Parts: sequence; structure tokens; C-alpha cells
Amino acid sequence: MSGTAKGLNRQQMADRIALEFQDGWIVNLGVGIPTMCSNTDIGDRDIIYHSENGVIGYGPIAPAGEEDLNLVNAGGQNVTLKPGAAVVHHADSFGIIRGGHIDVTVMGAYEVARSGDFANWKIGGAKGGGIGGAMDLAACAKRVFIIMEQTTRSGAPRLVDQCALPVTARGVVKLVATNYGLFEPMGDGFRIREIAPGITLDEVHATVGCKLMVPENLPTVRLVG
Amino acid sequence: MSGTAKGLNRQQMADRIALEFQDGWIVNLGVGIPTMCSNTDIGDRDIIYHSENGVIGYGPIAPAGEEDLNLVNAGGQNVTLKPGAAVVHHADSFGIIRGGHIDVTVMGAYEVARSGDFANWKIGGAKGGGIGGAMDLAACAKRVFIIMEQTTRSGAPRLVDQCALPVTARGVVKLVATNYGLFEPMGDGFRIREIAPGITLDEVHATVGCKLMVPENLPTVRLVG
Amino acid sequence: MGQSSKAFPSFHAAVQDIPDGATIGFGGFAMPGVPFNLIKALYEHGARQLILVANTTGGAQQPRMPDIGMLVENGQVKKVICAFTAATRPTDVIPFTKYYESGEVDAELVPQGTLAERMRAAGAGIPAFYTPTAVGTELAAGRETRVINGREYLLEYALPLDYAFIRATRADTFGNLQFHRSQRNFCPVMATAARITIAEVDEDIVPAGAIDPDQVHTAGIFVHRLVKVPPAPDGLWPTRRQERRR
Amino acid sequence: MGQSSKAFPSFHAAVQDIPDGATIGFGGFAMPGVPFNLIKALYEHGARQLILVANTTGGAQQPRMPDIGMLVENGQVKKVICAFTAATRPTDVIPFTKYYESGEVDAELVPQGTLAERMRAAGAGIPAFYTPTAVGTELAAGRETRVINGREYLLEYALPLDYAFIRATRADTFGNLQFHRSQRNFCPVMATAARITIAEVDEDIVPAGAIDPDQVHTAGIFVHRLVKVPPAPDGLWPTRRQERRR
Repeated sequence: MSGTAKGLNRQQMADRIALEFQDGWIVNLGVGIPTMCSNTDIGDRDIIYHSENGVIGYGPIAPAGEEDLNLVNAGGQNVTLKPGAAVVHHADSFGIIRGGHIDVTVMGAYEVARSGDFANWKIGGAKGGGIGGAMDLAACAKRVFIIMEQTTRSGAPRLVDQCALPVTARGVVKLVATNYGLFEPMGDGFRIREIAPGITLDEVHATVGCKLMVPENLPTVRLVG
Repeated sequence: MSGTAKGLNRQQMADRIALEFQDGWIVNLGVGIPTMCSNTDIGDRDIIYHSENGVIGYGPIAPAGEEDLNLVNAGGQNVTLKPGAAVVHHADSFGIIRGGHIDVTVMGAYEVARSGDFANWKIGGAKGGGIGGAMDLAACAKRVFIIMEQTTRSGAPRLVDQCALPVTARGVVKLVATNYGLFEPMGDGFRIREIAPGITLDEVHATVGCKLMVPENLPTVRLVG
Repeated sequence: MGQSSKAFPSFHAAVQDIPDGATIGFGGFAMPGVPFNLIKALYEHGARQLILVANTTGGAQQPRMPDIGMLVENGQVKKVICAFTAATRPTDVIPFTKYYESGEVDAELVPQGTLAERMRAAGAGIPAFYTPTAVGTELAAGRETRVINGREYLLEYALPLDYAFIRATRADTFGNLQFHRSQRNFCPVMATAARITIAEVDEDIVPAGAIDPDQVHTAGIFVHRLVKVPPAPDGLWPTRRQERRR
Repeated sequence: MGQSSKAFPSFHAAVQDIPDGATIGFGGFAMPGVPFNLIKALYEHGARQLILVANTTGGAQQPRMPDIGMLVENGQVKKVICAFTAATRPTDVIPFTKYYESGEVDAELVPQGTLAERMRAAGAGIPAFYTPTAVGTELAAGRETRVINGREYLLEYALPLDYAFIRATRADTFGNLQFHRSQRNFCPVMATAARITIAEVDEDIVPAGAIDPDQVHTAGIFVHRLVKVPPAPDGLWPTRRQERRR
């Protein structure tokens, strides 16, 4: 995804999603922009970060020179542990996921459909794919939140009628943050909940690939800091 | 079972079964007489005793006054641990059992059929039963050995054509030690491998409820100590 | 994490919201891991029509400690799901038998490994699985089986719990638990299967961070309420087993 | 127990009986838990037509350490079973892709949780189970599903291994293992699924009894061969990750 996109930057998209996290939630952050949610200051809300490799309660990235080389998050970054952390093995870690114990999973995506389907594991024409833990998380977390650019590099919508790429799970996405704003799949289309500063409603309409519902009073995206 | 039975006493039955254990075997001993197998001196063979509650590598009963009240075997007796012991939870413990990692399970029984079926969880006319871990162990251990008296208190055979009581598992018993000797279910009958001192072949024939195969040279039961 | 402790001031406070009809799992195998104090509190609380899951119905050992048989005798139980619904030795008699045979209380008899695995499945999001256990027995009569690689297996379903009552040796404020030796048994499995897990704890509750993350047996995300067991005689503790006279 | 140590004198000695066609699981998630030294020994050993199970095919991280992609490049691999058969980022290229797209090597793509659970099932005697993961996706096309309590689930089968290669921090002579932090990942699961588990170990192997039985992560009954990792440069150790330039 390009760093020159309009509207929200990567950290701001992550910030906006992080503001949704409630005190005590168990949160799984996917590789890439979702990881940035853990940088967001959301006050004294106590968030428990889980990663697929069995770490429950990881904290910030380890300072250079102080890394524990046997401690990584799902993206392979050397992280730290918060007080109260625990480590389990992979089958138990996905037991936590499949068992419905994850309050929210935040992932990147190529496309999200108005039905809540989304695609993020295989690109067009590829023989292989990269599923990782995404299908387990998508099918089983209590909520799936997506962070992605509003359009592809060539300008095609990522908020679409139907996914063209192979889906990761069906009907699961609850919330999407893009550089253009905050969107909810509603079945028959997307509802825009908040619009990014500097983005016009015309620009949003032009970049959503299906019906768009706009509330009478459309707030601007809440930002932190 | 009565202590006044003829032939082998309880410890001798357990001893005979214990002599079958091979170096490095993982052994699960059922409640009652099978527990006594761990008393048998079988030289320097290194046996790993597993109990259903997740203890791998327990040792002798704890001396009075030195019990760890949070450490019991399957019979609820306070045991000790051998060096190299490990504790797992119940689901993992039965993962060990179902996964085929137990070399032999030794149990009591009411009846053993010539097919290798056996019954040990429910008595006639009872509404409830006591299965415990017996069905998992019987279905999944590499070998099932049984220790029981040759007959019921009223003199009826326990080595039978077909089990009259509800079975614990079908076709699994490899070896039976009774006070009369050592028997193997062979499908069409039982083969007696060894006869107890002081027991006559006529007494054996009279107390087996189906075809009995007797080798030309029938050894007396090997005893230890 | 664990800034606000999950510690409750009393066993009574920890069980007071248990509604009639709840499904409750009880850790424990023989004495170790049995939540004696929570059972006693539930007895005093009086919730009824309960469905109780445990290894045994209790009552076979001396001295008798709080067990689910006592809740049966107190008229609180609709059904038990156990690996033993009769005494281990056929010559013994347990209190439960009378209630079961009269039809006053229902029972589901489940092999111990299947019982543990059904709860593990519930906690791990597996709705059903196949097992070789109990194939060809009365317990499999009329039930669905499937041949896989030439062997017959029985279909078993997950067993979720509303509450798990367990006992641990050590807890931190976030609810991370450690068990001593065979105290562990069903406790960690039930904790994953329950919506609400309540642990009675032998030692004083320590601050979050005091337990090595590598040495946590049950992660705090599975544990919701903690109660420190007071010293005897106010608190109930495992005792030496008395051998039965024969 | 553990009177005769399971320690092997070298990585070479520990892998020398691996036959062509073996199914081998490799622990590890990013750097932690990857048995670099055993992979290197298997590369040198040269067994072919292997079926390899791991989270990824490797090759995406810098500096590159021994990974199963190297075994692929060495012509030793028939098929991989992984949660990633392409790079995590679509713009990256991994060495495996060339061999896969040419048809030289086969691949089975399995969601990570399903991969872990299939090996857990193999170790725990569960031949098959149902999971909600991958329902409605390309991976479920043409496969058996079942509706349980109103939700659709996919049938998945156990995945047994001939060998597991894992890495641990500490081992005793009986093979009891402890892992440090996220070194644990797939390692304990693969150990239960394999007929023969070989562990490379960071620290000197301690006598049986030196590890607290309550704190064993993988029980010695699941571990068959141990090799101490020598200090660098003779032994291979996890390194700091280098951030890719963007």
C-alpha cells in the first residue's frame, strides 16, 4: 500500500480502529498496519494483545539491543511482555481463537464486500497463498475489523459488491477503516460512519464499488493525540 | 474378590503380569490388584508409570507422614514421583492414552471372552456404572492385560464364551492373569500359557467357560522373589 | 493487565449470581483439585436444577468432603455428567445411587477421556470430533460412527460449561494459575470450556507479573474470579485418605 | 527414567536414519523454535521425496537461516504442507514459488490453526474433527461439511508425522523439554504427532529430575533424541531480524 495516499495516514487508520477497543478486550493484530494499533494512546483501557504463536499479553516492540530473540509477535517482531502475560503452544493458541475468546481481530485486506465477506490471502493468478492464521481468526473472533487503503494503486475500489479474489471468510467484517473514513458492511451496501479530514463525499462515492449509505450528519474521523 | 482363593495370591498375579513389562514401557495400572504390579522387582527395567490424572512417571506410595496431598495415582493413593516425571492436564493425559502412547494397560475385569472382549464397568442390574478411564485405555493402549480371579464368588467362570455383562471394549485383551494361571484369548477359546502351583489341569478345565487349549508342556507360573 | 484484581472477598460472593439451571464443571480427581469451598458455597447458595459435570459423583471416600453428591442430596441437581455414576467397586454404595435409581436425578455416563476431550473441544471451538473410545459398547448403541482408515470411531460433541469451579495453588491478580502436581487434572480443561471460571486458590494472590509467563498452567484470560482459601478450619483443604476397612 | 540419556553426539547422528519419503514436521514461527541445525543436517544427509510440514516455506526473512525452502532448492522435497505457500506480502518473492509454480514440488495450503489442530489430533488419537475455519472459502470447495447447532463446519483429518524436528531451551536426559517464550509455538504439538521427535537444545542437557515436573512443557515420553546446540559459529542460533527496505 502506498504511503502517498490521501486522507488518513497509516497510523491514523490504526488509531481510529484502536479507539474502538474496550477495556479488557483480547485483541489480535495482523501483520502490517494493524500492528500499529498497539501504538495508539487509548487512555487507561487495559488491552490484552494475543498473537497466533501463543503469546497472550505482549507489549511494545523491544528496544534495540534488549530483544529476547525467542519472543516475537505474529509479524516476527521482537516484542516485550506485559505483567500478567502467559505463553501457550500453537494448538492452545488457536484453541483460544477458535473458541471465540478473541474480542477483535484487526487485519489488512485486498477487498471487503458489502456482505461482510473479505479477501486477504491470495492474489489473482497466484498458485500459492498466505493464509497464516487469518482464516481461523476471521471465522472465529467475536469481531473482524479491517484496515486497508480505499482503493488499489490503480484506483479500483476495495469496498465492493462481491469479492473478486478468493475470500478469507464470509459475512464476518464489522468495521473497515480506510484512508477515506470508517465504513460498515450493511448487507445491501456500506454505511460510512465517519469521513477522513480533507476527503469529500464525492470522492468517497467515486471510490466505493457498491451502494453507499450516508447518515444525515456525517462526522469527521475522530483522531487521537 | 476373596483373599481365600486357591492358587496365586493377589501380589503373585500382579507379579506375573509385571514380568511381562519391557524396558522403557509406559504402563498404566488400574485401581486394585493392578496397582500391585509396581511393587514387583523386575530388575533394572525402566518402567514409566502413567496415571489418568496426568502424572507421567510416578513411583512408590508415599511413606506415611510424607504424602503430598496434591499428588495421587488413579486409585487416589498418595504416590511419589521418579526423577524425570512430568504432569499434564486431563485432556493431554487422555491424548497420551488415545494417541497410542501407552504400551500396556493392566486392569481388573468381571469377565473376559475368548474374542478378547472384556467387561469391567457395570454389574448386572445396575443403572449406573463406573467407566473412569477404562474405555479409553482399553480401546487405545497397545496392549490390554487383565488380572482377575478365575471364577466369581459363586464359582461361575470369568473366562467365557461371550461377555454377559456390558463390554468395556471388543477384541483387545492380550493376556489374563488369574489365580489359576496365565491365559491368552485366541478367538476360538483360551490358551493356557502357565498354570499356578497347586492347581490341577482338571480344575482349570472345570473353571473355563469355553474351549481351552493346553500346550504339550505346560509350565508352572513364573514367580519372582 | 490485572490492574484490577479478579479476587473476590468470599466464596459466597463468587457464586452468588449462579442461576437455577446452570451447567457447572467441577475440577478434581480424588482429593487434588476439588473446589471444596466453592461446592460448600454453592450448597449454601441453593441454586437448583443444576447440570453438574465432574469425574465422579463423590461420596466414596472417607473422610467425606464437599462433593457434588451433597448437592444432589440437597435437591439442587437435575442431571450429572460423569465418568462414574456408580461406585468404583461394585460392593461399595455411594449416596448418588439412590437418587439416580429412583429417577429423581438424571445422569449421563461418559468415558473419562471423552469427558475431558469434549470440554477441551468446547474451549477450543471444535464442535465435534471422532474417538475410538466406547466403540462396540452399550454407550455407542444407536449413535453415529464412522470408519476412518479402516477403524471405527464414535462421533462426540463439545460440552460447554456455564461455570467452572476449580482449585489452584497460585494465582496472580489477572487470573493466571499454577497447579501443584495432580491438582491440575480437569481444572485447566474446564477453565477453557466455561463462560465464567471461578478458582479457589491455596496461596495468597500475587501481583500480575509475579508468575513466569512460561510457567502459567491456565492463562488469566480463562479465569474470571479468584478466592483465597483461608487456613483451616475456616477453609477446607485436602486431607489424607483413610483406607477403607475391607 | 532417563538413566540412559537420549542425547545424541551430533546433528548428523540424530538424522542419519531418516529415509526417503518421510513426513517431517518442523517447529518454529519466525526465528524462535526453528531447528536450524537439524535442517542443516538433513540438507547434508540428503534424504529425498520428503513431505515437509511447517508454518511457512521460509526464505522471506533476512538474514536467511536454514529453512525448508533450502531443502526444496536442494531437490529433497516432494510436497510441503504449510499455512503459507506464498510470501506474506504479495509484493515479496520467496524461493519456494518457482518450484511450486513449475510443478516440481506439490503443496497443501492449510490454515494455521487447522494445521496445529490436525497435528494435535494425530498425537491425541482423534482421527478427525470439525472446525469453522475455512468454511465458505476456496479451501472448502468439494469437501465434507456438517451443520452443528445451526453453524456449518468443515471436516478435517489428523496429520501424523514420522519425525518432528524442534528446538527447545532446556532438556533433561529423559527428554522432558522446556521452551523459552514463543520458542514453544508448534514444537510441543509436533512432538506429540511424531513417531520420532528430535530436539535441538540451547542449554546443556540436565539429569532427569532437574526440571520441576510441574514445569515440563513437553513430556519426555514424546521426545526420542536430543542434540545440544554448540556455541556459534559451529551451532546456528536465532538472530536479530533485519527490517526489509521498503
